[in-house]
Amino acid sequence: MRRNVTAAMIAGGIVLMLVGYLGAAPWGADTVANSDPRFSFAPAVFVIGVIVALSAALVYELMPDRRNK
Amino acid sequence: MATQIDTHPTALPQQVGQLTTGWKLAMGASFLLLVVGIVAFIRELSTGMIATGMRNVGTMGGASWGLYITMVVYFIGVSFAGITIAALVRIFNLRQLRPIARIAELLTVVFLLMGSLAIIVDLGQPVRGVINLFRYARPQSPFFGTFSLVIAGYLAASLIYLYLGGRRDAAKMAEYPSRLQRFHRWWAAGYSDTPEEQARHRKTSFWLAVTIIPLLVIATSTLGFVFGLQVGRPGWYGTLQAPAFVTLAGVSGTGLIIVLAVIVRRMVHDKTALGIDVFAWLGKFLLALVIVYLYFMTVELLTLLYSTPEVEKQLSDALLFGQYAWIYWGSVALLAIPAIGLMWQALTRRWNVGWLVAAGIAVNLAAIGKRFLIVVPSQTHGTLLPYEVGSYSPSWVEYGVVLGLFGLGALMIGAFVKAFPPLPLGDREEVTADA
Amino acid sequence: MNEVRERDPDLVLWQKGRSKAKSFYDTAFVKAIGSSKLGHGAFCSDAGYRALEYTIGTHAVLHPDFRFCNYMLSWGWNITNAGGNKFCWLTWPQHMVKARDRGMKITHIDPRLRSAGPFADNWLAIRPGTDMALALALCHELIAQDFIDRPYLRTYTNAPFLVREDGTVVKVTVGEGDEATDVALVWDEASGAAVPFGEATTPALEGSYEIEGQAVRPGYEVFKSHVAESTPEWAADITGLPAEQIRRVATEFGENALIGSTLVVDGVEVPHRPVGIMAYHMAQQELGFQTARAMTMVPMLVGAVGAAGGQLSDFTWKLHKNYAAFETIDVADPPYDFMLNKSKYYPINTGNPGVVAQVMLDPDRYGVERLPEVAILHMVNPLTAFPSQPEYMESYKKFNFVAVISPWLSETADYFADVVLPSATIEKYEGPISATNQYVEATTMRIPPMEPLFESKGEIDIYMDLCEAMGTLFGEGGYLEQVNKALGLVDDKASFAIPTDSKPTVRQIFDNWSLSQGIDEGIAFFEDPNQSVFVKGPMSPKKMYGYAYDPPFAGALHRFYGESLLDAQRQMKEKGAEEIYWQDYTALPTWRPPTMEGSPSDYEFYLISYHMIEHKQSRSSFVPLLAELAPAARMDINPMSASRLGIEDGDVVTVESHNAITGETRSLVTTAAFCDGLRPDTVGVPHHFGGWTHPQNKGQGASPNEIYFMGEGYVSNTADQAFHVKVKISKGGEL
Amino acid sequence: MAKYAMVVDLNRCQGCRACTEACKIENNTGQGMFWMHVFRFEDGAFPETRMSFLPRPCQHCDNAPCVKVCPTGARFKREDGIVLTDPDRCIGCRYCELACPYGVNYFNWQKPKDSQYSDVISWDDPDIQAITGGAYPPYKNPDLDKEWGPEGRRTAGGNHAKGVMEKCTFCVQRVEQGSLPACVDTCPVTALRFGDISDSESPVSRFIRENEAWSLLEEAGTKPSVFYVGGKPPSHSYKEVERPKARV
Repeated sequence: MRRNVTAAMIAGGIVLMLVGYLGAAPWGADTVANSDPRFSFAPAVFVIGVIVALSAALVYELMPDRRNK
Repeated sequence: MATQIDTHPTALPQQVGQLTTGWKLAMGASFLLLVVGIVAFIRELSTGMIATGMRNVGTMGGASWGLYITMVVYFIGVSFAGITIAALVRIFNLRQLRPIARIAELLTVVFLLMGSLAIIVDLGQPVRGVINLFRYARPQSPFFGTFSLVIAGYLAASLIYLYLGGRRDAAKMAEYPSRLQRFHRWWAAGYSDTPEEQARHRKTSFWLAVTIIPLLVIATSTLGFVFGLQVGRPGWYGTLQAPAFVTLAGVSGTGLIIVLAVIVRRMVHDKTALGIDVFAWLGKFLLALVIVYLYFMTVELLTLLYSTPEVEKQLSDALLFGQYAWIYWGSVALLAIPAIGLMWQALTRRWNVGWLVAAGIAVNLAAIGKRFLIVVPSQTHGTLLPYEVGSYSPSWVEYGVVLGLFGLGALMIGAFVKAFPPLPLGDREEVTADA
Repeated sequence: MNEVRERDPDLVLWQKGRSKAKSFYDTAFVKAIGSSKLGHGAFCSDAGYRALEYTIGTHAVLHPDFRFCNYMLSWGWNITNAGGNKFCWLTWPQHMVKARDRGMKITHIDPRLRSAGPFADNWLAIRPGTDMALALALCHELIAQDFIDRPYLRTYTNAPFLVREDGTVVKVTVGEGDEATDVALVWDEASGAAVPFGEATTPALEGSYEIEGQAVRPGYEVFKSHVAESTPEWAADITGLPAEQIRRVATEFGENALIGSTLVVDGVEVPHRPVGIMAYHMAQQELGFQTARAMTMVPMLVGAVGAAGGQLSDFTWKLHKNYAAFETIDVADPPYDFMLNKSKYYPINTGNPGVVAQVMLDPDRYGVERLPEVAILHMVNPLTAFPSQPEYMESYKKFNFVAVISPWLSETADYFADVVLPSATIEKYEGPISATNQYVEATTMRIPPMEPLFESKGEIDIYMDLCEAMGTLFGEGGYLEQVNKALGLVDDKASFAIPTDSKPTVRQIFDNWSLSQGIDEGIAFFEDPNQSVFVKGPMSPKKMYGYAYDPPFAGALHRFYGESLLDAQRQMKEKGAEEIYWQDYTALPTWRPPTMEGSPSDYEFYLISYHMIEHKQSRSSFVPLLAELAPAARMDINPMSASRLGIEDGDVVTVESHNAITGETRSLVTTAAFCDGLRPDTVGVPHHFGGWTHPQNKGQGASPNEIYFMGEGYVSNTADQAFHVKVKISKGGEL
Repeated sequence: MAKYAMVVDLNRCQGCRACTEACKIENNTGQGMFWMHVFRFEDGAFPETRMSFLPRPCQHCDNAPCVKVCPTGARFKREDGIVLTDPDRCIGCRYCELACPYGVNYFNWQKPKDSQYSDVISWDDPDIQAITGGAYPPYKNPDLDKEWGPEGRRTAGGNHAKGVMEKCTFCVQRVEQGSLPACVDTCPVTALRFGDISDSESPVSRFIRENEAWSLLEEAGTKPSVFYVGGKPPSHSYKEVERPKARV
C-alpha cells in the first residue's frame, strides 16, 4: 500500500511537471504566441508537480503501518 | 507509544526552550535590523526604486541590478552548500559529519527564504511579480529555472529533508513535558524508532539525497545561466559562469556552516558535541573548494588579459586597476589568505576552531565581493555601444533592506534553535529520566 | 512716452532682437511714433552685409548655388547647429545634403570641427580672427596658378580702372550740364590708349601705363602686387594652417571653377562656375568688413559670382540702396546722433547697441548731445544676448523709462523694465514669412494654434493698443496707414487697404493682405493645414543668376577696388579720428594682426562663442526639454592644452579675458569639456546660458557675453561686434 | 502582413536630435528617458579628429535577447516585427535591459508625476492647474493608454507607471493608424526612413538594396530591424560628447 501510493505520487508529480512545462510558453521564434502560456497558471502546475514528486518521500515515511492502526 | 515518563520537570537538552540573555540580545538586535529593513522597503515602495542607487544602463550610466541581485546570488549560493553537505553525509555515510547535518539543512532553508525575498524586493512590481511568475513564467527565460527549480522545488526538498531527518529527535523531545511538547509531537508524527521505521527513513533520506544533488546543481547552474547566456553583456557572457557559481556557492556555504556550528557549540555549552574532526573535515572541504575557485579566477583573469576586444579591456581595466580594483583584490586576498591558513592547518593537522571561523567569515565576504564584481561592472563598464562609463553605489535604502534580510535570517535561526535541538540527540547522550 | 515724443521723437529708442516674419509691423510702429530704430544686425552678420552691399550691391553675405555647386568652402558655417546666409531656416541643411548626395565636396574652415561634424571632407582648423590672411593667400594662389576669369573682371568689375600711385582713380567728366558724370579711365588694349570705361573694347587688367606724366596701373594690377607677398607660407604662420593645405584648397577651388564653361538652366544659358562659399556669422570679427570683401574676391577672381553653381548672395540681384550710397562716403562733423551715423568714427555704420551704450556712458567724447531718454525693447535681451554685459548694466540705467515687450521675463526686463508687456510666443498671427528655399518662391503665415497664455497678446495687438493710447493709431501718418504702406496695400491695391479709422483685428489685416496677393480664400488659405504655404512658383534663372539678370547684376559694377573707402580714410584723418578707427578703411583688404593680439602672452587662448542646435539665443535655455538635451554652459578645450594646465574633463575653470586697449579684465566660471575637434590655442563657450530669471537657469553656468568687450579694438570699422578676445584659463572658481 | 524596418542615412543625419524631441513629445517619456537617443562621437586626436552622429532607436531585433529573457512574456515580438512591452504584465525585473546589447531599455524609477520634469515645473501650481486642469503632463497623448494590435495590449507605453519597463515602440500607436513614427516624420533632412521590408519594392527595401546597409553589433547575432547607410559602426575608441542630462 505504502509503496504504490509513493510511486503514484512520484508519477503524478512527474506528469504534472510535464503538463506544466509544456503548458507554459512554448519554445520557438520570438512571436506573440510563444510569449504566452498555453493555459494560465501552467508554471504553477509545474511547481506543484515538483513539490508533489518530492513529498512522495513524506508520504512514504509518514504512512501509519496497517498493524497498529 | 513510548512509555510514559514521570512528570518531573527536567531541562530540555541543548538549551532548547531556555532563553538566555545572550540569545535575547542577539534576537533583539536582529529584530532591530528587520525593522530597519522594513522601513527602507516601505520607502522604496512609496517613492519607487529611485530611492535606490540603481539607474538604467547606457545613457543613464548606471547599473540596473545592484546590491539586491548580488545578495540573491550570495544567499542562494550559501543555501546550496548546506543541503549538499547534508546529502553528501547521507550518501557517503560520513558518520563523523552527522552532527552538522541539521545545521546545514537549517542554513539552506533560511538562506533560501532570504534569497527569494531579495529577488522580490528587487522587482519594480513586487506583488504582481509573484503572481505573474506563477501565471506566465516562460521556460525560455533563465529566470524560469531560478523561480521554479531553485525557489519552489529546492525549498520543498530541503524542508522535507529537514523534517524527515528530525523526526527521530522530535520523538525524543516529545517525551519532555514543555510548552513545545505539542510542537515536538507534531514533528515526530508518531515516530517510534522501530527498526522498520529506521530502515524506511534510511531509504527515503538516501533517495532524497540522490535526487537533491542533481536538482541543486541544475538549479544553481540556471542561476549562473542568468548571467552566462547574455551576449549583450561582456563580462557576463561566458561558459565559466555556471561552474564558478556552483563552486563559490560551496565556498561561501561551507564557511557559514563552520561559523554556525561554532555558535551552536558554544550555545549548548558542550565542546564535545562537535568534535574537532568535524571541523577538520569542513576545513579540508573548504580548502578544496577555495583552491578550485581560485583556479577559476585565474582562468578568467588570463582570458580577460590575453588579447581582449575593446569592451572586455575596458571592463578588465576597471576590475583590476580602476573603480572596482579594491573589491577585486580584496576578494582575492580574502580567499587566498584563508586558503593558506587552511593549508597550514591541514599539513600540520592542528586545526584551530578560531582560525576556521575567521576563514569562514573571510570567504563569505569574498563571495559577496565577487558576486558584486560579476553583477555590476558589466553594466557600468560593459556596454557594447560606446556609452560613457557609468557608476553605481548602493543607497541607504538598499543597505537597509539587506540588513533587514540578515536580521530576518538570524531571527529564524534563533527561533529554530530554541524550538528544536540543532545537534542530533544521538546515542552518545542517552536521554534518561533525570538527564 | 508722449511727453518725450513732443520734445523730440528721436529720443525714443525702439530696439528689436531677432524675430521671424517680414518686420512690416515693426517699421510701421517706428514710423508711426517717429522713434529711432536699433536692430541686432551688429551681432548677427551685418559686417558681411555691409561688405557685400559695398562690393556687389546685395543685402546678404555668401552662399553657393547648391543645385549645381561641386566644391564649397564652408567658411565658419555652423552647418549642424545653425542656419546659413540670409536666415536660419531649415532649407540650408536640406540643400547641403542633397548636394552631397550629388557628390559636392566640403572644405570646412573653422577652429571647431563640431560645426561641420561628419560633413567636413577637408578641415582647415584656422586660428580665430585670421580669415583675411587665408583669403588673401587663396587670391595669391589663384592669380599664381592663373585661375582668372578675365572677361568677367573686364566687363562686370572696376578692376580695369586706372589707379594713380596715391590710390585715387583717374576720372574724366563726360557729358555737360546736369548729365555730366565722372567716368573712370581704363586702358584699352585694342586702341592702346586710356579711354572712359564704357568705350573700351578690351580694357587692360595688367601692366602699368602713363597718363599726363603720372604712372597709373589697372586696379587688378594693384591687387596683384598687393597680394604678391601673401603666399601660403606667409599665411601659414598667421592662420596656423599648413601652407600645403592652403595651396591645395586654392588649386581645388580653381580647378573646380571650370572657368569658361557655361550651363543651360531652364532654357537660359549661364556661365557655369560650380564653386562657392557659405559664410555668414563669421563676419562678426574686428576685420570683418574687409575680411568679407577679401573672401568675396576669391569667387570674383574665377568669375563665379552670380554664375550657375557659383557664388550667390541674395535670392535675387535687386540692388540694395547702400550700393549707390557707398559710391562716395562722406564723413560729417560732430555733433553726431547717439548711433554715430556718418561719424568720423564709423562712416559706414550698422548701428550697434554696444556703441550706443558706450556713447550714453560718455557722450562728450563722441560729440553727442542728445541721448535717448525712453526705450522700448521688443524681443531683445541685451544683458545676456549681447556682448559686454557691464556696459549695458551701466548705460541702460540712464533711461528714464524702459518698456519691454517680450514673451519671457528676460534678464534685461528683470533688471530695467518699468513695464513689461507680455507678448505671445507662437499663439499669434505673424507674417508674411518667406518660405523660399532659394529655388521656389513661397510665402507662409504663422497661425495661432491656441489662445495666448496668461495675459500675453500678439505683438501686433500690443502695437495697436500702444498707438491707440498714444493717439497715433488712426488717421494720416498713423500706425494703420503705415501698415498699409508696409504691406503694399496702396495705389493699385488700395482697395484691399485696412480702414484707418477703426481698430481692425490682426486676422483682418492678414486677410486683406492675402486677398491683395490674389489668394481668394484670404487668410483661410493659410489657416488650412493642407495648404498653408502659398507657392508662387520656381525662381527663374533670370532672377537667380547675376549674369542672366536684366541688366546683368542689375547694372552694378562690382567694386573690386574700393576707392571710396580710401577717400573715407582721408576724410577721417582730416577730421582727427584716431588710427584705430581709420586703419581699416583701405581700397583693398589689408591684413593686420587684430587688436586683441596686443594682450599679454599669458592670455594665450582665443575665446570664441558658438550656437548649439538645442537652443535659440538666450530665450530657450530654461525650457526643460531643451535644457535636458543641452543642460549647461561649458568651455570646450583641447585635451592637450587642458593637460598642460592640469585640467581634467569636467573640472571647474575660470576664464579671464583681457582688453588690449583699456587693460580691463573680466572673468566667468564654468566647467571644462574635452574636445578633440578644436584648435589647441582656442576655447569655445556656447552663448545660450547665463540667465537668472527662471528656476531652470540655476547651475547652468555663465554666458561668454559677460567677458567679451565692446568698443574700440572689439568692433569692426563698420561698428559690428567682434566675438573674439584673448583669455587666460585657470583651474577652480565658484560655479 | 508588413514587417517594419527603419533605415538611418548617416550621410544626411545632422545629429540635431529633433527625432529625440519628437519621440519625447509623442510618447510623453519622462526625464532621462531617451527611447530615441542620438550619439555625437569624436574620434582621434587633433587635427585628425573625425566626428560622427548615430541615431539609436530600439533595434526591434528578429532574434531579440530581451524577448528571450523576459520571465513573464511582457516583452514580445509581433509578426509585423515590432518588439513591444506590455506594462500590465511587466514585473519590473529589468532583465530585458541587461540582456539588450544596445542599452535602449528604460525603467520607470519613479511615479509618473515626479518623472515629468517636476524638478522645475510644479504641476500643482494653481496658475498651471488653471490651464492644464490638473493633467500631467498636460500634453498627455491619449493614444498611449489604448490597446493596440491583434493581441489588444496597452503596448504604446501606457502612462509610464512606476516600476515597469519601457522602450521605443516604433510609435506603434501611429504606425497602426497609418502614419510614420514621430522621429521619422520629424527629421528635417529625411535621414530616417521607415517601411515594410518584406515588400521588396518598398522604398525602405530599395534604399537598403541600393546602398551598403549595415547594422549595429551584427556580431551579437540579434538580427536588428534597423539598418544604417553611410558612416561606419562605432568602435570603442569613439568618445561620446555633448551627452544629455540623462541621470535621473
